[in-house]
Amino acid sequence: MDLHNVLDFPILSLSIFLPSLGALFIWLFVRGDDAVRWSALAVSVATFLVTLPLALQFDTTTAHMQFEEFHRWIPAFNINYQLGVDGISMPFILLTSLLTVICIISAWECIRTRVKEYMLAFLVLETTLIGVFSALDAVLFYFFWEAMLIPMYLIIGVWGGKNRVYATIKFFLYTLAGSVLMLVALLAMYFKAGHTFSMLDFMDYPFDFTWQFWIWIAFFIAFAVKVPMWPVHTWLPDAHTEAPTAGSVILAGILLKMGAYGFLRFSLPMLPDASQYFVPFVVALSLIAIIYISLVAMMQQDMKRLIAYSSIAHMGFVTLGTFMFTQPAVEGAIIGMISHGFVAAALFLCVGVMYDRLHTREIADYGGVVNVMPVFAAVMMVFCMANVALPGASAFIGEIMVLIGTFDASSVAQAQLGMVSSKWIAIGAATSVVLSACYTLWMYKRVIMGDLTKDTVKGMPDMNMREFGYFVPLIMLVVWLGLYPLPVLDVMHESVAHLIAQATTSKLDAAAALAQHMPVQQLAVH
Amino acid sequence: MVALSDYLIISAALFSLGVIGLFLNRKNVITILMCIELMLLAVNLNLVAFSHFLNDLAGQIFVFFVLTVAASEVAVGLAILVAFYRTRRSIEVEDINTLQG
Amino acid sequence: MHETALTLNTTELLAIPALPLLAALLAGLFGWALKEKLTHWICCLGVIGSAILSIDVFMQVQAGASFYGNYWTWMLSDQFVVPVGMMIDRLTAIMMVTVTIVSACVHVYTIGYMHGDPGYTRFFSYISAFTFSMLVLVMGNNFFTLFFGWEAVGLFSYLLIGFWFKRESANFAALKAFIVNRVGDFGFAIGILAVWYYFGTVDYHEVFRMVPDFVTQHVSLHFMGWEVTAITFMCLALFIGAMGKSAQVPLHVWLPDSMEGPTPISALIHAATMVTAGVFMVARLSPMFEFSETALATVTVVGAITAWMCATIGLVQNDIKRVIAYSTCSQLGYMFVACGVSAYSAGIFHLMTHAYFKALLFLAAGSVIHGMMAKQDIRIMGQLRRFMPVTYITMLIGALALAGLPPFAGYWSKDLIIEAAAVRGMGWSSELAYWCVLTGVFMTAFYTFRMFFLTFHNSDRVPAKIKAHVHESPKVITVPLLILSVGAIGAGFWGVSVGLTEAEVIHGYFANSIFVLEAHNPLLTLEAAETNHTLGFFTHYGPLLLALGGIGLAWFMYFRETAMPAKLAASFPRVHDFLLNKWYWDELFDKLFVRPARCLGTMLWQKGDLDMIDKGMIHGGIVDSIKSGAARMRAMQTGMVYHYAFAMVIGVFGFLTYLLLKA
Amino acid sequence: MLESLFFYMFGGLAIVSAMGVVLARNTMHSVMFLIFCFFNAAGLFLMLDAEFLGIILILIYVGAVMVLFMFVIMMLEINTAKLREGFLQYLPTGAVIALALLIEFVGASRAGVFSQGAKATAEHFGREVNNTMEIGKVLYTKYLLGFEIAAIILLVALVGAIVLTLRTRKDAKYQNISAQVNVRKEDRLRKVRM
Amino acid sequence: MANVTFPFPFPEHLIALLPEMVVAVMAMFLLLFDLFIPKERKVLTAWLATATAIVAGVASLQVMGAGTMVAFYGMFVLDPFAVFSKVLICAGTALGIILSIDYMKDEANVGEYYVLMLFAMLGMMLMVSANNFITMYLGLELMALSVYVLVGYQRDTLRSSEAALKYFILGSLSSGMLLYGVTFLYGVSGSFDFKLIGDALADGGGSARAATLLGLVFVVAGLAFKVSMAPFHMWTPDAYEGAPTPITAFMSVAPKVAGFVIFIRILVDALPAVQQEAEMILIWMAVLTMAIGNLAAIAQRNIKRMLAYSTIGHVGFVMLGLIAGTSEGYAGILVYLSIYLFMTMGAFAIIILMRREGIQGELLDDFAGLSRARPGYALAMGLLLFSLAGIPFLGGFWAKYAVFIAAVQAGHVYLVLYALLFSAVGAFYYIRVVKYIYFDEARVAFNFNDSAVMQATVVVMTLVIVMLGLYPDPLMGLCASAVAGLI
Repeated sequence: MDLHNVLDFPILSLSIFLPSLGALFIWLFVRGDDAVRWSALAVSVATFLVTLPLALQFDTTTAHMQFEEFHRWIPAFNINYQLGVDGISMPFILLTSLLTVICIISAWECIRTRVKEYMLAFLVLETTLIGVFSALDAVLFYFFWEAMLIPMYLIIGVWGGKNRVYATIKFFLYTLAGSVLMLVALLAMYFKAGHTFSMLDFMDYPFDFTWQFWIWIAFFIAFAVKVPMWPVHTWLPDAHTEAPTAGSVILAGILLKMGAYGFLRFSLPMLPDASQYFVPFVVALSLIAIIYISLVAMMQQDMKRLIAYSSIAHMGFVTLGTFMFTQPAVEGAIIGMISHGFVAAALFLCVGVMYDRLHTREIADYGGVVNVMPVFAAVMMVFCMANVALPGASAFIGEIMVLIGTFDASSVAQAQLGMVSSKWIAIGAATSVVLSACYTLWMYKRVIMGDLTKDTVKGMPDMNMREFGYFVPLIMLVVWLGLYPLPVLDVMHESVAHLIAQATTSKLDAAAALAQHMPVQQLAVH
Repeated sequence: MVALSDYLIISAALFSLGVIGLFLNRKNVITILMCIELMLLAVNLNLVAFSHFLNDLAGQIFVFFVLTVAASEVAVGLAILVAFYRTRRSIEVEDINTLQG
Repeated sequence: MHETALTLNTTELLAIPALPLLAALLAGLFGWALKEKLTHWICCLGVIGSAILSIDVFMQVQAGASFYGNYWTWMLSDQFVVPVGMMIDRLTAIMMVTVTIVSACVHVYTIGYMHGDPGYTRFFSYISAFTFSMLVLVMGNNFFTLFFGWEAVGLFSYLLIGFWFKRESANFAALKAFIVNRVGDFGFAIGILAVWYYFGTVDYHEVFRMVPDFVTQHVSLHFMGWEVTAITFMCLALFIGAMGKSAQVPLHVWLPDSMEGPTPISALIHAATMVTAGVFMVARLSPMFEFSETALATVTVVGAITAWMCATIGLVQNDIKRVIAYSTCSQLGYMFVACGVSAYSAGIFHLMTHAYFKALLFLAAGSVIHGMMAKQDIRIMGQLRRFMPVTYITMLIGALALAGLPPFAGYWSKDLIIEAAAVRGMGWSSELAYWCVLTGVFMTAFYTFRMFFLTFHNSDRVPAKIKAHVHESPKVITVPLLILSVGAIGAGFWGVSVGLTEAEVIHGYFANSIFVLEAHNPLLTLEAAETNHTLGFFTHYGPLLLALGGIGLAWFMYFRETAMPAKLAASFPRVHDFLLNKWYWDELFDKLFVRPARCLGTMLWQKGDLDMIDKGMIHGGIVDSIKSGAARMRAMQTGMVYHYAFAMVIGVFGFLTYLLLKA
Repeated sequence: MLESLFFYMFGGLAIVSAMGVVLARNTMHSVMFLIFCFFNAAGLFLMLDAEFLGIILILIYVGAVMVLFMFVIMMLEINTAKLREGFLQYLPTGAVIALALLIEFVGASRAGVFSQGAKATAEHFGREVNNTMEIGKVLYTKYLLGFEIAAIILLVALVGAIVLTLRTRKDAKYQNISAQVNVRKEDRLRKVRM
Repeated sequence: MANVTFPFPFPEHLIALLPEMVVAVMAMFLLLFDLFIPKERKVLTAWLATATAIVAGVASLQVMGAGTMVAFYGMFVLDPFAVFSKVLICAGTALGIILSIDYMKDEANVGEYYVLMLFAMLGMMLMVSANNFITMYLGLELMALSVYVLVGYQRDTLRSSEAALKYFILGSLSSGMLLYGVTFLYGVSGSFDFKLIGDALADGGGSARAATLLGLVFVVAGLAFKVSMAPFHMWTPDAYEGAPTPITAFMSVAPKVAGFVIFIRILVDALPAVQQEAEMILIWMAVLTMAIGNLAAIAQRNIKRMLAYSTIGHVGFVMLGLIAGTSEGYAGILVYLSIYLFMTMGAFAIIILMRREGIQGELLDDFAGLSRARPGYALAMGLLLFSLAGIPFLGGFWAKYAVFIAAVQAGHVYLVLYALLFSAVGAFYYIRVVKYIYFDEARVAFNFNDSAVMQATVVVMTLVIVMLGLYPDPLMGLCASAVAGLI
């Protein structure tokens, strides 16, 4: 096998396992809360540094997988340890390693109980997340995808809020129930595609329409739960609300992206015809996510719940863009995800900063925070404005590109939409311009603005340097990505173009040809 | 000339009676044990009948083993019964009810 | 990058927005360290420098220079390319000058006005950043830079309205302003999408070049049986954006509320610059609007209605800043009418003159408020001329300019608009516009002088406590007033002298920057009419007479017979209430949008998410059935050994029967 | 003819006594019925030329197993059992199921090879064959493994039965003879100063 | 094969029987030996019994090299399949004994306890090597009788004797059914030998089809009872709850291995002709088993009882391998059972540890706050539970994977879907235990004494599960080769 790896070094493996090895080391050898904190930070920073070459050495001129690794893992089922990244997955790996660092810093003081377990959970979680984004073998992908549940379950359940048990069990079961369907689909594809689990092989194999149809549905349920899309989104507000700050950060920053990444990696290239067939369905759900969820978000009384709903709404843009099959839309969706990774993460951090001081998330318990925390108010304003997708913030790039791509949807997407022009869909989605402003700024007004009337709020000290420290890079990233997204876009161009070519090329002719050569089905579904 | 099926029918009747006795019994556990003996008797009758009509000794050998095992079972079963009686002071079928759900 | 023969210096151009930006960043990030003095020096110098450079650029542009160029690529994906660049022509230059000069005045004025405010450095940072945003808005060479500036000014407007964050009303006004602006931006965004979709580019030059061809292709959109041509769709969508930013009916509701911000802001943003962005946009996009009669008519009608309606509301308001705010809405309506009737240069002319005199009025009002210990109600003022003579004089100049009396700036531009509307002849829309703006003149004059008389003349109603405090404002406040007074007087003459009143395309000032179809050009008609003396007397002098009449009535009611207004209000209570309550727009919006949205949100949340999905589907459907299944399974395990045996027997019986029946 | 007569006698009595086992109220009666049933079954075994098995059925079952039953019944004093109301309540369902099962058994028993197939018409074992000897021959050669396992099973039953029932009662009073014999004066006698 | 005669004392046959002989001899030796050691040193018996189990396992491996051996006139077969399962059984028994050492040390007659475990193991070993219904029946009864006694070993507690009584009654019923079925198969085929029955039934039972089907149903029912397939599962929760905890652990593993192995052997050798019918029954049973096991477990408060239901649920998943009826499916079953063995033993080891001053430690509440008091055990239990739930990087995932993929290959996609949905339902009760361990505050102090043996057991089981989760290939290869010659 010809591996495309400019570094000649298993950098992806290192990125994946460094956090876990670090966790093991900390578990075995590090004692004392502060030592644990520092060593966890060191491990996460090291991981971030290890992932940097992925970006620096990335070849933007090709859609081919890069930094590939291949080892036989379970030959009996032809399951391989196959890794590689392209322009679609690489940014997420960096996002993960960066956000993990921020998560660990953010937990510095607010996590006082079971510090070690907390840090270990985050490091293990990082392993699984990077694994998801770099796996090229479907079982390996699933392996990481599911393994993620364990640390996340503990993070929400142990360090979460009052209602944490309900939230975390809901989260666990929702996602598990969703993803078991994916496993069935993978197993079925394994036999259909000739005993292979390689995702690249799946992309090449011409599945006929019936197959695509059912497998698409199975994948869809798994991914839709994760994204989450209406109506399987209700785990998210609960999970976000109850999770500790860093848990929400990673949940919003990375976990939600896994679903959309799944669409990009599985549904679109492997099942192009079914993906096209389901365009109206996904579009409808996305619009519901944007409008319905925004309205719901507006009425929330709990800050984290509000941001959680806003996340769902933003992910609506992502799914919308993904299923438009145009380059701006798909790239917009990816940029949107990255941006959301920063912005939602930062907003959760903001809530966390306030929560650490007052131990409540109720909007009504705050008011006039700006009087005592001016710096914090300014920081939060930046992220609120980013959440509103103001130009200059990263979210704007994502949203406008999705809208552009939707307005000018590809002919295949438009063909599926039939009577409804994609223009009207773009217009529907653009209502987010107003709605996001309504819920975000209304919250900001109620929490931050106003006179100091509550005694509890009066005692809130402004951010300390550590807190300020993790907002600074986020602000810089949001603004950088908002003003100069080209480096990130460059990374994607080839891969996305390739993806769109895959997604818009029907597999049915090839499937028919194959069926003529191989009249006997390898696997009968009954 | 008594046909094989006649023996089998007798045996089937015995087996059915054993089964009926087993689950319709609302008396004590000893009766249940006896019903099991009835079932095993039916099995043995079957085996002997087949052995006879197949002209094959294996069936009879099996009966030999079944008898041995059945005797052992009775010994163990009655021992368990006695142990149960000692703690529960009853061997009414309906009194075997602490474990449920 | 293509450049015209006489190009401008790139560095100089970049410095114009960069100076305020730099100042804003310094003030914003390091204001705590720089302290007040250094901060205001930095910001003032930044903006003044920018103003000087703008004037320099303006001179060069006068001399025929222009600039067009891209600096970097903002977004790029497949065919979708968004560069960031500048386009400097006469339209841009005049905007730049107006913005920077007014801004510079406001900066200086702020030093005095905001003295001692705890948010002093923050304020400077905001207004400098605002200046930067406005400059980006006007200097950009494509729709996205326009949008960037557009949104950025919205942001700073939001921040500045809510500047006094302790005030609940200020916070509410800020939120309202932002959201209403966002409604406009929604339209704007769609407009941009459409532009990109139909032209494949967002660059002004490219788009404008393609428009004539595009129009001949008769591309149209269909939606549920409703057909609209693409160009109209684009123009209308973009115009919605303009309506939001320039406070046109029905999106005007935010502007009067925005008076919650400090007065310098009202002057800078809500009178002189930001709110005129819509007008600027329509003028900038004249090559598109010109090809859509429907869009032009819409612009005209919306402008006309706003002009008239806001004037009526202004008649009865009692807050000194609100009166001026409604006059701003109304004047913006005038500008749109000008654009709608294709007299863009008249619109821009009025924009410019209005910027000076309205900033002047606001700053003067601010001076009054400053003197009155932050009281804004004109019912408790009176006879202030004795205490603050400079303010009095400058305010009078501003009021005369607004009322449209010669030779003040307002006269020239407003008169031109009314005449243009009169001669345009585009059917009922221009007729309506004409009558609206004409009657508007009367009302404008009336309410301006009502405010003026009540403040500076009439009886002395100032409460004793405040009276002890009333004094003339310091130099930092009065000097900008004087400077702006010069503008309020001279801008009209200057405009006439450089040809702003003349037909653009033929020999007017905006030769290359504004496009007017010959058939549309009312200024051309006017010129022809003037040379042929076919313009009627009333058309010519009507506005002036009406303005005088308005002033006269105000004089009568608020100078002579001061008891009359109350009587009048009492005899027409409904009309008075209707006007006082601003035509009940807020209440209407509350009923139409705010409440339904909140109800819907609550309903979707409680009924949809919690009841239907969580309780119904997840808990009621899945979890409950699993729970009841679990309970049933548990109940089946009775603990009775005969039940267990029975289950086994049933099992074998069932399977045996099943197999025998199948066999 | 005689064969049929004996068959019906043994068979009929076996079934009747089996019903007696199930229906008798007195547990001891049930045991008696079961013993009678075993005798009849042994008769059937003899008719099928399985003398050895017929004999050990009586020897082992009647002689040992059923006696064990009786021991237990007498030990636990549970001769008469109440007939609980549940019996009648469940009787119809149970009876229907059992009857249906019986019908299926009978159907299976009467079907196919057993009545006229080649295998079923095989000759009886010859009269000259000594059933016990034949069984012995194969039991210790071909079925040696089974025989050994059966032995172990018996051992397990033995061990198991003892383990479960053997106990030293804490409330019973035992004499320790050697202790009584070896007692010394000091152990029993205590001098008390009056 | 069956008719080949060998001169006595057929040494090679004894070699095939070597592991069993070791066990039998050692068990009897220990029975006597135990009488001579004082009560406080009974642990010696336990260690000797453990050693016996281990030696038997190693001995099984030793005889594997010879390939497939048929001994004792076809009564006994030794093939890789049998060897693999014997190793599993020995491992399960050894672990069961180790878990018992602390738990049973205060019981009377504890020496016989270990002997009986060895006898049970012997029964299972014979069972998996059975090539004939006679051997199978005897092995099965040897196992069953020993286990009946073991379940009722705490004879002074009502729970234990009640459990034994129920298990005994139903077990006898099931062996009666099994025998009744066997008689019909014998009647139709004229033999008890699996292969010969298979040959004789090649036409699907011919004219005696009804009798054949009757035989099939009853044999399947009898075996289904041993592996707790619904509706023959009902003894399981009661027996599991009442039995001494180490026996519960032992029962939920070793007899299941033996049961499934013999199930496979009978299906493959004796009943291939009625494969389709068997499949139909199995599908229905699997559907019931998965539903009952996973649902009823949710309603439990007692963890032993919960794990009993969870065993039923797992049996339902394992059945997919049977239903697939391919060598992949059977290999999958072995994979599943091997991994399940370690998971269950590890989990039970921790449950046994929970018995502490004043409480049984069997209620879910008793686990509350374990993570604060004993983070190591908490982590181990957490991992084992997640593994039982089938979450990756732990062995349980591959266990499910192995049978599911076989079932999918055989075309039972919907069944797999059904199984996966129930595995998601099942995950709930596992993670609920994690909830008690990690999220709740302790109510009762964790003042238990953990011996080094128990610690080591827990650590080893957990490590094995993690390692198998990360690199299951060796195990999968082993299982695949174990079933290679089967079909």
